[in-house]
Amino acid sequence: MANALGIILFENPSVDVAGLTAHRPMPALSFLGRYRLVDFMISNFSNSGINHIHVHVKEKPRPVYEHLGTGRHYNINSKKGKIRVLYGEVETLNKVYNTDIFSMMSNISFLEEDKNEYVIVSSSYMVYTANFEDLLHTHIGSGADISIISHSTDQAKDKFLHCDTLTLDKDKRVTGLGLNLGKVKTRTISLDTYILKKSLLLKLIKKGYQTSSLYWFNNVIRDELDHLNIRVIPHRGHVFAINSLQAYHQAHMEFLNPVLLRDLFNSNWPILTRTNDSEPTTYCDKAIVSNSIIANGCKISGTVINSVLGRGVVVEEGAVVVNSILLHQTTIGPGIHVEHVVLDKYSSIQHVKELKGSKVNPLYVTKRDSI
Amino acid sequence: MANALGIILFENPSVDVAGLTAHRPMPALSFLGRYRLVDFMISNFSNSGINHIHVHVKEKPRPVYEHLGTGRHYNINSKKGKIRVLYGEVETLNKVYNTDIFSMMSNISFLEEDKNEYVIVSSSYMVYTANFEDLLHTHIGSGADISIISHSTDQAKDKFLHCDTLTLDKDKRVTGLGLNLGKVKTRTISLDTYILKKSLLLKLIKKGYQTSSLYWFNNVIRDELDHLNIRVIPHRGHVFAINSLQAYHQAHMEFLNPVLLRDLFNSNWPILTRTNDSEPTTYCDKAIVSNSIIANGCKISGTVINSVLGRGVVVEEGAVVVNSILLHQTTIGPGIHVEHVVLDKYSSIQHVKELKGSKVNPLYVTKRDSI
Amino acid sequence: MKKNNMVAMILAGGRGTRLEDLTGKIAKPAVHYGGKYRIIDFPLSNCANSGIKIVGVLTQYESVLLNSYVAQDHIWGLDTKESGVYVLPPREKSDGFGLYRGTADAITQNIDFIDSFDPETVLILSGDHIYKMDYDAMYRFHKNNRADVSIAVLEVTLKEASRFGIMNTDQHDQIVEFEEKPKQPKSNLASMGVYIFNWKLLRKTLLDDLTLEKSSHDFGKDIIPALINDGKRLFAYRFKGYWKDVGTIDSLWEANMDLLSTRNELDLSDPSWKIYTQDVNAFPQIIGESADVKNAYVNQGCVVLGQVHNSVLFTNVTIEEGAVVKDCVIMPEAVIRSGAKLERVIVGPHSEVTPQLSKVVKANEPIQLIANGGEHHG
Amino acid sequence: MKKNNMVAMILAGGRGTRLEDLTGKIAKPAVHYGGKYRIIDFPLSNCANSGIKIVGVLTQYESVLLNSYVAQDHIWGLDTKESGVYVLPPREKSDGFGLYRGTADAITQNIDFIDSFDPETVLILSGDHIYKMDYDAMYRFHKNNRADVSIAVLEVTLKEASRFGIMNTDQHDQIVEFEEKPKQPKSNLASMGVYIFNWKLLRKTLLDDLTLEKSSHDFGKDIIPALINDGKRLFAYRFKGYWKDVGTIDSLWEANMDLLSTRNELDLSDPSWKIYTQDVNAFPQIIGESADVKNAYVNQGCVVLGQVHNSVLFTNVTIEEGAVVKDCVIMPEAVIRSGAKLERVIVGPHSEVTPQLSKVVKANEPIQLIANGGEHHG
Repeated sequence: MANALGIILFENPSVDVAGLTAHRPMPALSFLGRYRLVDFMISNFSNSGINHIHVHVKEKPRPVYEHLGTGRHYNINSKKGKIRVLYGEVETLNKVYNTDIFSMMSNISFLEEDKNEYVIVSSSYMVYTANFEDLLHTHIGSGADISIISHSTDQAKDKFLHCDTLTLDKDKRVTGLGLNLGKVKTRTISLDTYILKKSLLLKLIKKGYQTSSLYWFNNVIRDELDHLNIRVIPHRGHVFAINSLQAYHQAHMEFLNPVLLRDLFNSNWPILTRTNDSEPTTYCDKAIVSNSIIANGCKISGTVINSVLGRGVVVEEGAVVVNSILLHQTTIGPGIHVEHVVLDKYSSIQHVKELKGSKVNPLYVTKRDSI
Repeated sequence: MANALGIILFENPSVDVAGLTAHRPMPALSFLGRYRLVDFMISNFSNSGINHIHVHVKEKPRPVYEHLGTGRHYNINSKKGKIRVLYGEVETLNKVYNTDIFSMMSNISFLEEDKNEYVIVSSSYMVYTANFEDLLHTHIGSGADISIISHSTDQAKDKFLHCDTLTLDKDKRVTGLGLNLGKVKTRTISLDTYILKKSLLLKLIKKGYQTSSLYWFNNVIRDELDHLNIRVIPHRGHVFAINSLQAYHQAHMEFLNPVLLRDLFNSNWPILTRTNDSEPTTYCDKAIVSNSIIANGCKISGTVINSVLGRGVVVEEGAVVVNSILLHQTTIGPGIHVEHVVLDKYSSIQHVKELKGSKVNPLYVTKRDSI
Repeated sequence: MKKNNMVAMILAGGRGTRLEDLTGKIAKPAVHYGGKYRIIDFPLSNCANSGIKIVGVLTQYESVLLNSYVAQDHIWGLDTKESGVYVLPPREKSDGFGLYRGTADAITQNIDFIDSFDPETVLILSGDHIYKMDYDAMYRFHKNNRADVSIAVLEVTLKEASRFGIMNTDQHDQIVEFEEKPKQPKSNLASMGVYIFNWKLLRKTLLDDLTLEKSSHDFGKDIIPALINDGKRLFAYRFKGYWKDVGTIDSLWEANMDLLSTRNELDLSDPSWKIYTQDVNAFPQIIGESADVKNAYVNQGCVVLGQVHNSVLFTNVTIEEGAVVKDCVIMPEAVIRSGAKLERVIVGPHSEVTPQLSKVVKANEPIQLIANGGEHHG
Repeated sequence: MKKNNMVAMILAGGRGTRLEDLTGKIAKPAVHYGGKYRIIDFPLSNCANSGIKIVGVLTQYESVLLNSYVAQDHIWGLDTKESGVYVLPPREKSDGFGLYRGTADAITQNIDFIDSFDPETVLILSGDHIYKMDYDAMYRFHKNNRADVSIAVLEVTLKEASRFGIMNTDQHDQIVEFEEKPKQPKSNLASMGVYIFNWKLLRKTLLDDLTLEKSSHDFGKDIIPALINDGKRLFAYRFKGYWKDVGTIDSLWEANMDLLSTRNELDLSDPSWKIYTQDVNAFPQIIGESADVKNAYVNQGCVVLGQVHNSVLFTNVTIEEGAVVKDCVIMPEAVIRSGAKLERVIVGPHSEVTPQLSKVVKANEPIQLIANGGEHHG
């Protein structure tokens, strides 16, 4: 068991997955047909033996509460551990003041009462797998005050746009914190994941809150670069930053690579989620399905290529679905052709014959829409 | 199994239990040491075979979510039934617009999707026990469009202040809806509990929402008195309207009557709540306890008379507690005398020697206070 | 304790020897069915959906897996404060260990268990039938008829009737005679082995039966005829819908194939009557570029790279590129290797089918079983 | 399946015959203790608090109540996706029904169960000891010593030592000799019956032991000595704190009285190591106007109108006005009627004590039991 509290902060305002995050908070966002984004970080925590978790929610907490429940499905012993959803103990005058620092500050007693020596501060929009028990050991061994989990990429022009970038000195100490504007190919990206002592986190929250009521946690970190020993721990493996509709669509398309899938869905590192008790998926006589990820409860009579289908999706005869993401309980009517489309829950395409977005601009259809 | 959805609306702004409701929403308010107010209505629903329940929360939903959990402890089968906490799907511009009608309106899809034919609309601040399966049969048999559960009292000068009063014609049809200002002794009080068809509720919500964005559900009912057949079903048994600090204190003091206790804690009608796994209570050598209700986990070395103690309360040697309500994890230091006091959670009296309120004005000590 | 309307007792002690190696290590009610379920999920989900709170499961043979499976009562939401699934294997008594000597004896040996809930009625079920049924509706039927016993019946053809226990009824569906597998059936109402008894009456009848030396302690053979003879009010409750007893490899295969039929009567997609089952770790199903999946029922965790026609694939099955699967039932965690060809075969859990194990069964021959894996916990 | 570090197996088959009528209908680990608990809550809560996920409970005698109690794994939070409490009574085998012939045999008969979780280590516990212990700390001790076996030991007086299995150790606490109830003890380290074994080694040792005709298949008598003889690395893990074996009416009474002591070592109020137990419906305790409660440990649901001194009252006990209870242990749902007087008595669950049943036991006489109620489910 790792001696750490896991914290999942909400994302800062630069993260915006179009209509998807207007209908629900980021942790509850559907991903890969049967998951929600938060499943990945909570599975990381649970599989690492961390059973005390704080999930901060900016708005609309209901779907997060309902999805997380008692934590039973995440292997969190509900008597000994606890997933706590923290939301709105104190009201802000204006949304702009609802920063992650403010949220931690207004729930500070839960942090103070926690018995763990360390905290892992993370975010739900960064999707990756990591053993935090190992990372915690690395952190303790390094002597750093704070470790930031980092990811080196040479695709920074296309990916991780608007994510924090890190400048390092020779000793892997962080000397600068910037923003990836897509101008340089090679970057060290911050995974918005920090390992530190709880006592230090408490100090930083209070300091940040006093400094400015508009401060976010990464602002506080930047202020401390000269004062504290802040280092990186490089992360190996795939990382997806789901901070825009394009990134959301792109991540799904990348997952259609079988090698990547095998890497991520490793039976020793289960991605845990809540079951919906859906029946298996039915492929009809005329179904043509290729290179796709499909959740349970679907009925497929048409063609599905390079796509991801959520629970209970119906693709009727003659319909063609290509390079698209259909969230749960959506329907594609007979003969309809959709391409590069993201369909939000319960929406139904029955009347337009063709609906096409592009790789750079996937088309988003809103929740419960009928077109 | 009753064919009804149970709805618990939040209380209107006239209900205010001093500091107690500033720290938590009404459903999560501690009651009788080990309960929270909402336990009574949810137990009524569950014991009546109602396993689909909507609980509307005005603000600070966390304690309600955490207390209700999956509903396991209320005997709600989590696969077949569901307790849904409904909160803030749509934001209001101003708190004053956050009426019960607005809350139902912004969560209308959950209501529309529910399969039950009837609804029972209730509130958590009205404490009573009732078999809603029987009341539903009575409602159906009466041919009324809406039944309001009512309570006749001849103590309306002291009790049920600011509650809705009902004027009836000879046939028990409701002809008027007023407010108990304590001027008349005998009154028929509305228990803020309505039985009607779901289809009618949907119509009334939409109508009320269109009429005024400041309308509450009882405003809508009042408007319909002439148009619909609205009747009362009298409730037999004890009723407590917890709508002020005085009423809260008074209800606790009345519960110290053994006859009333036996009536309410009937083993065929369990009041269900979440366990906290506290150890039993320890009475020390010098303890003097009389006519009191005590939760588990207390340590009593002093004197406790006519009082209600929540979980984990400590009464040290020489302390005297009279006519008081000590919420959980509070401490009364050695030699200290408190009388007619309501102590909120985690507060501690260590320095003042004496703390006295009165029956009409009980003294409230705020959460985590130390005096 | 609060009175429960009805306690359900599921007879789940069948050895299911005709299911061959599939039940070598597990009891029949735990056998996999329908892509993700086990057979006993059906009576248990029916109980949950019917509002029943207390379920006793009477197990007998090599049943560690079955016992620990049904003990996870949260699967069916039966883990509330006052509900539960209770596993009831035969107990050590002061006079040594007992076995259940018949369906009725299994209940007799657990009279103390049932008494402790003080129920008005007891529902007796079988653990190895596939069907969706509202026992609460049957309970209301029972009450409305002021019945002593209600027996769920299925209308079968007169030809089939000789394979069942047959209820002969009057015009009000009151049972006047019971015949076990009659050669000349007088009615087409076959007992489904689903009974509601008034507990006081059943209790007395069971204790009386215990003293009868010649009794086989069986509901159909002994208890029901005795109650009819005693002039009790027994009623036949007509059930409409899909019902299947899966006692053989062929019927297990057929029951799975029924799910692929366009007139799939069982309809597992109805959100108001879900069948609940263990939530096994699995990613969504992955259909590869080379896959050809048609007329198939596929569960999560499957990776399909080969050809799958007219088949049911259970959790975490892998069909490698170049494998051909037709008219098959492939149970959880099985792997069909590249080059293997299967037709009209059931592949057992955790089995591996290499090209050498290819098996193509002709249409008029009995379904074959390949089982070279084992069953696991959890 | 993901590897679990350690599977716990609780030996809970004790008949507890010395507990007289208290165990007439229930197994010893299910006996009530401490106002609201059952004895087996202690090892189970310790497991939950130590992060153990899989617990097997080996039951034997008349254990329906025990079986159904521990099967409610949510009580200890052990109902997560990959955790569970598995009830393991003796099973019907192809060669008929078995019984557990000894502590080691109980494990041997469940090798298949343990194997299915593929654990690295197995923790063996007893179901009838009262103590709080962090098995995860013991596991770290086991790993740090690169031990094959670790045995938790208690430091007792040399006088007491002859009642225990005694570990003779070297200066590093490695065990060099084991003596069962030695007349001349060489050490004061008594085995608590808590073992961590590397599973591969234990598995082999158990299978070897099975073939030994003279073996009693017992951990203390057979397995541990054999491993020492084989030169394996066995270490004694020193436990500090409260530990009690409640095998007799007197020791059960004493253990309850320990909770009233000012130096109550067990400390059930520690929020970081709670003992979890079934959540029974009960209102808060009510202390009436006429009550006199001093030096008492009282659980919810009690109604006290009489005198209660130096006693432990369990859930839903009623002490009527005018009743006098001193130095007593009153188990759940018992009623002490007006005018009854009790001293140094244990009153069993659901019992009713009228004035006629008054019993005052002198200080030097053994504690007496009044049990005229029964045990119930749920």
